Amino acid sequence: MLMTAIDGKQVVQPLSPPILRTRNLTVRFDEFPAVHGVNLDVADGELRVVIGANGAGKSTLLDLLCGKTLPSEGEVWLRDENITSIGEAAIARSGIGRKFQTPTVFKEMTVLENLQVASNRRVRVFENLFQRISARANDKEVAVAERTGLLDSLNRKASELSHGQLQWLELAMVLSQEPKIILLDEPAAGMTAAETDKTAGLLLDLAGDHTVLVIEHDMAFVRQICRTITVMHQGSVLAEGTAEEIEHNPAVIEAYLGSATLSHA
Amino acid sequence: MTKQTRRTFLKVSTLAAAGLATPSILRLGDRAWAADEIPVGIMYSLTGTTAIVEKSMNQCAQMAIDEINARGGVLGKKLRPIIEDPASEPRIYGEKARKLTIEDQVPVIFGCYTTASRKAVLPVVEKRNGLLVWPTWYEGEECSKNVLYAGSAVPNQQLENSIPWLQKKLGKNKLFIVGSDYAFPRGMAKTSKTICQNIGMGVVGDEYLPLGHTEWASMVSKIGSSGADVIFSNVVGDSIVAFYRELRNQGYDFEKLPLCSSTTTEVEIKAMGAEYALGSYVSLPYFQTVDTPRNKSFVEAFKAYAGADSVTHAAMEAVYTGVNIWAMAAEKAGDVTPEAIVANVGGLSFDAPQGKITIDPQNLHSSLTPRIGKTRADGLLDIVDQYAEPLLPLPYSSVGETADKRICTTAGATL
Amino acid sequence: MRMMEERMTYRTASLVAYVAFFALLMVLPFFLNSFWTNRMATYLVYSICALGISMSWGYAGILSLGQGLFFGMGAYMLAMSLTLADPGNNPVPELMLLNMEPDAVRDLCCVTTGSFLWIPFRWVIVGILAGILVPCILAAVIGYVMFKRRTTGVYVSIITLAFALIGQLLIINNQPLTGGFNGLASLASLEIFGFEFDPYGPSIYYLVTLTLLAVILLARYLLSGRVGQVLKAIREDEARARYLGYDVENYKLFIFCVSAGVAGLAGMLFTLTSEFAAPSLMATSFSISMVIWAATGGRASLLGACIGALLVNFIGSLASESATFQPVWPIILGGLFVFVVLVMPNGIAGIFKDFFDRRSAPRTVEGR
Amino acid sequence: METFVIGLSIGSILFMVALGLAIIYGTMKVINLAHGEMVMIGAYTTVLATKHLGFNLYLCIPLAFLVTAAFGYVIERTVVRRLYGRLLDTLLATWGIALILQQLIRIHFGLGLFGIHIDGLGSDLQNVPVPSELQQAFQFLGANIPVYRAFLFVMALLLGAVSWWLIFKTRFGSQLRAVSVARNTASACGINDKRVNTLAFAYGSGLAGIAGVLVSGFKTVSPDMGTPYVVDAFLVVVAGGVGHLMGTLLSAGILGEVQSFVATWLNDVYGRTVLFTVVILILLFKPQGLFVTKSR
Repeated sequence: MLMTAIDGKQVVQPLSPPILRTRNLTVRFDEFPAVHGVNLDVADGELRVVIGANGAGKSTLLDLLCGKTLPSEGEVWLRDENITSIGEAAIARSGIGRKFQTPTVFKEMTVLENLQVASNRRVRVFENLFQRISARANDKEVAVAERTGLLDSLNRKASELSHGQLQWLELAMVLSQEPKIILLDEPAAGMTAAETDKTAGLLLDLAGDHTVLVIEHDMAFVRQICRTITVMHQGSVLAEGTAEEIEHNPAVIEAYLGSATLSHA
Repeated sequence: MTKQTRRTFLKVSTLAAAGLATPSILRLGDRAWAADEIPVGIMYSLTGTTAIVEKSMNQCAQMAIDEINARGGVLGKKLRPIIEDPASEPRIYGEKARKLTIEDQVPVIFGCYTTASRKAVLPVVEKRNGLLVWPTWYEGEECSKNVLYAGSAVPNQQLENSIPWLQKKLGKNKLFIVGSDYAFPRGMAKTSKTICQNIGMGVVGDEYLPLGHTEWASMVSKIGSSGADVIFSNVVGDSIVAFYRELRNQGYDFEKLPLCSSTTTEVEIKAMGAEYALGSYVSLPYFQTVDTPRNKSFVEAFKAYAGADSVTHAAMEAVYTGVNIWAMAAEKAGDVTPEAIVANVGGLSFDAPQGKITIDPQNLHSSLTPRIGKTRADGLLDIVDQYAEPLLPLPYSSVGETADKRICTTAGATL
Repeated sequence: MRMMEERMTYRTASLVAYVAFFALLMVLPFFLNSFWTNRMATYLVYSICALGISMSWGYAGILSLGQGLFFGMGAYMLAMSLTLADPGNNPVPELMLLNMEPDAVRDLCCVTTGSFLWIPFRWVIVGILAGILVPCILAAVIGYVMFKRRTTGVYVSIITLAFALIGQLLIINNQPLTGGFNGLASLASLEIFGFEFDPYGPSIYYLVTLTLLAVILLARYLLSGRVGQVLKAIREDEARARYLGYDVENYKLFIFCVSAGVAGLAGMLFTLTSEFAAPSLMATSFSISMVIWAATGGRASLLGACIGALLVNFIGSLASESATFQPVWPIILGGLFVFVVLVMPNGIAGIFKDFFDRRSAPRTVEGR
Repeated sequence: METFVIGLSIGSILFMVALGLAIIYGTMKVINLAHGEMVMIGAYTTVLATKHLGFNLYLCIPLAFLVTAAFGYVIERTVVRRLYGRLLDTLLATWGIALILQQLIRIHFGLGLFGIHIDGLGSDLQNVPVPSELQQAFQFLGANIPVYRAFLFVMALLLGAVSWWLIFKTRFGSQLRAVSVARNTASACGINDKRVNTLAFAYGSGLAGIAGVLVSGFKTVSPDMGTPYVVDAFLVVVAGGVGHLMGTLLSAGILGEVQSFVATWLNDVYGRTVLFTVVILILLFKPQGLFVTKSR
């Protein structure tokens, strides 16, 4: 990747055409711009980390990408398809999977059932009318479960899992969806150090086959997965670059001056 | 709990347990009645919205049966009442009528108060050969051979007297007809319009509100702005009270804008507070104030039976008439089967509290004496007009039936 | 794999329960007199109703308090056909003759305003089909606006309730067309290929029982498959299901319509056992009763819902026929609502399941 | 003009019933299907107090408030509290409570079973004497306006004002608002959210009780009189926007007027149909309520 400086701002120029693009993405809540004029280009197979202080608009950005929130202005493009406002389900079907900060899974269902629902690629009612479900996991489901360490828990109810396991389960569900782009909101939150390492490994592993967009607070974790970083501040993109570049970027330092949170937050 | 109430409570619960433990579901032989008893069904709602009126009808039916039993019963057998509570729901009326007719095999059901409930019972008695003795004044338009319409007035018996009277005696010429939204008020309105046409009286309004509706403000202001000088009300149930009160609250006065009702009995007047109905008219064949020795003894007997503060009213008097005339027909026929009763009841007369009533052999309805009452401060009504002779029932007067041109005959109705 | 074994036990036990239940139903008429045959048939109709509730509420979390609307529509559709089949209503129903203008033509086309709508119902098959389709279509329309706007939870309950109220008012208000408050009561018996169904005989009873069996099997097939799984997922977390690519609205709409169709079917059978259709079938209290039948038996259990409907109605009729229990029955019924919700949220079926399924840790409520 | 005044009075009653429901729903997200029964109990309190204690209508207002608030208190403590977070279940349980309350009135709180009857209870229709000064009508802008309807309107505004004061100017009110916006945060800040719930429920019920007193002045009092109010009142609450006092007030007014005008032009059936349709449309296209600006 080439880094060029234009007017003191660093812009990523991807080699391949970007798989995900946003143009002037803006949303206002009660006239307060939570996300403002964001232009984002994410290359195919990239692992992108978005950081920023609380209220910088990171989660809102993901909400806009996956359709949870409708933008007031601007567009989202997935390759050459405009996916702005086509609805959460359609966005998901076009290849974007989302993992939330607090794990959202189907609590009263078993792990296997959760995966079955997620991996099912027939989504219409009438396609499914005569579809039976197997009591056993198929190869694909076993593979995903193995990758996320849930193989022993396939028949347990999700409500019986630990918080860390729930995070893994949600990740497993997103993976079963086989999305082109994976949106992750603080995947390491609430995990032990060992689990965090494992997560980092998994993310690095995923990048390449998938495009991964991660929101993270934990700079140690960010350094661990260490790829391109986008810094958000007050709803806009403040800077983009590698971890090292970002840490020495004067604008970033200025924005975080006094709060001194960047390294810990 | 005092000792006494606890004992009562224990007794009650034991009885209840026994009552629950012995349902006669199994078809181990159909229910056999003691040879010296005739089971009869009594089916008036004891719960739900119409229970207010039907409870007193239930009591009156029981009183009439007790009186008959005290006189030695029917055909030398005692009548044994089987009481069911259809809870004011047509659905349950049907179910209970089935139980009485098919399981308990009663030859007659004294029951129903609203037409909706009668319609739900009709298929049961017609197809399973039962007999319903129906008490309430109603819209007519029915000609069943499994229903004895004893003591129940039909529109011509409430309207032929009253509407011309409003014109002649009160000098009113612009009638507003208002009713609850169902068949009775609509049937009444049709007959009223025919009569008005014949006597040259104007009808300035004909409006309905849903049953049980209690927000009458819009309707009352509509009446006010219609230019009507007299109101005819076919409003029933809870709505009556709300309607009268609204008239008062909007400042109307029955002396200036008279109101004649076909439905407001002593019960409703008591419920709304007599001051609100004071001076309004009612057209029915029976009032508690009918001044005959026969009625006085009936009122006394009922007060002794049901409590001193109870009132008698038209539907109740019809229940009393129905039980008695059924017993007379059974004696005459020497049999209690519905066919025997229907074949023999025509032409029978009974000296009812309201006067002599006779069952019409063609349509099984009753000749009754039309009366108009005016509400007084104590909640009873002064009789201001009454016919000298009973008037023939014409159940299809709303579609043009006359005494010479009958629609309902022994052969059924020909519309 | 102790867990697996226990599941198997529960599975076997529910299979046994199903078989026993239907075997009992099949032999029951041999022991019942005609009144109880008819009464049981009516209660089984209520079971079908509860089944419909269980499908939408228990499995998809959609609590409709307007189920009576669909039940009533089903009842009316068949009742219209049976009205026309009655010789007393030929060529025009008596109710229309009584409500027509004096000089109107005595033909269904134009005897009263809108009477032409009755014409297709001359063929009983139209009445039967309409009895299922009309509630379905009605549900589709109501459901479409509701679910597309992402209405959920109590809002759905109240909107359906309001729709049922409107339906009831409109039927009452259009007496010349619908029979108004008194409903339709002079009906012929249903005759198919020359076979006449007797409301008091085993024929209707078996018709109802077999319909119940068919509906329950169909529902089980549907809900144990992929659609059921997705619905369950939607019930658990609607948003999650959406981010997995499911069009949640369509699934909800589907089960809402199926549930309405089942209610319509039950309504038709009700017309057969009770020989009338009236607006009171659309009353709020009746709609809510249906919910409590399902809740008592177990909202998320099809068989449970059936048994709940039978039990509540059976005990109710016994109580109302005993003089001492009659005045307190509404209190018992009200108490049952509170008790079931507080103490046994999964109903009788929940207790049954807990018995076999002790290990499943904290008890949770399905289908909130 | 008369139609307008009628609409205003329909709206006033709607508002009084809905206000209590709005406070309860706003705080706890619970729909109390027994809310109509609170109206009924308020009305019966009036019947009994006028019959046995010689109270007049005005004196019954505080009494009925206390009685129904006590009922509300007990219901919240015994049932609603245990169902926290299970909204549909609460709906069913409160319907059960409604059934029980109705029947308790019918059987004289169970005394009827032992042959004891209290004058004023039972399944009969009851009525309440109205002070004569409320029974007249006066002229205003050429229209004939019943005093009672004007009284309803004044009472509705008064209750609205008192509730506004309570919610926005008192300590309890600020706790109430805190709980309704962010329950967990509020409770973490040391607010006893359960107590707030109970008091809100009791206060809301008390308001319905007052509505009951006022309704008893021009309608029949019977055990099932309350049932129709719940649905209407709930529709008012959602149409106005949950948790917005002013929205409730305005939507009650508007819906009252809609019903009144359509009823006058067509009939009450269509009045109600249009009312429901309007609310459903509002729900569908402005689910936040008519008078709420969209927020996160």
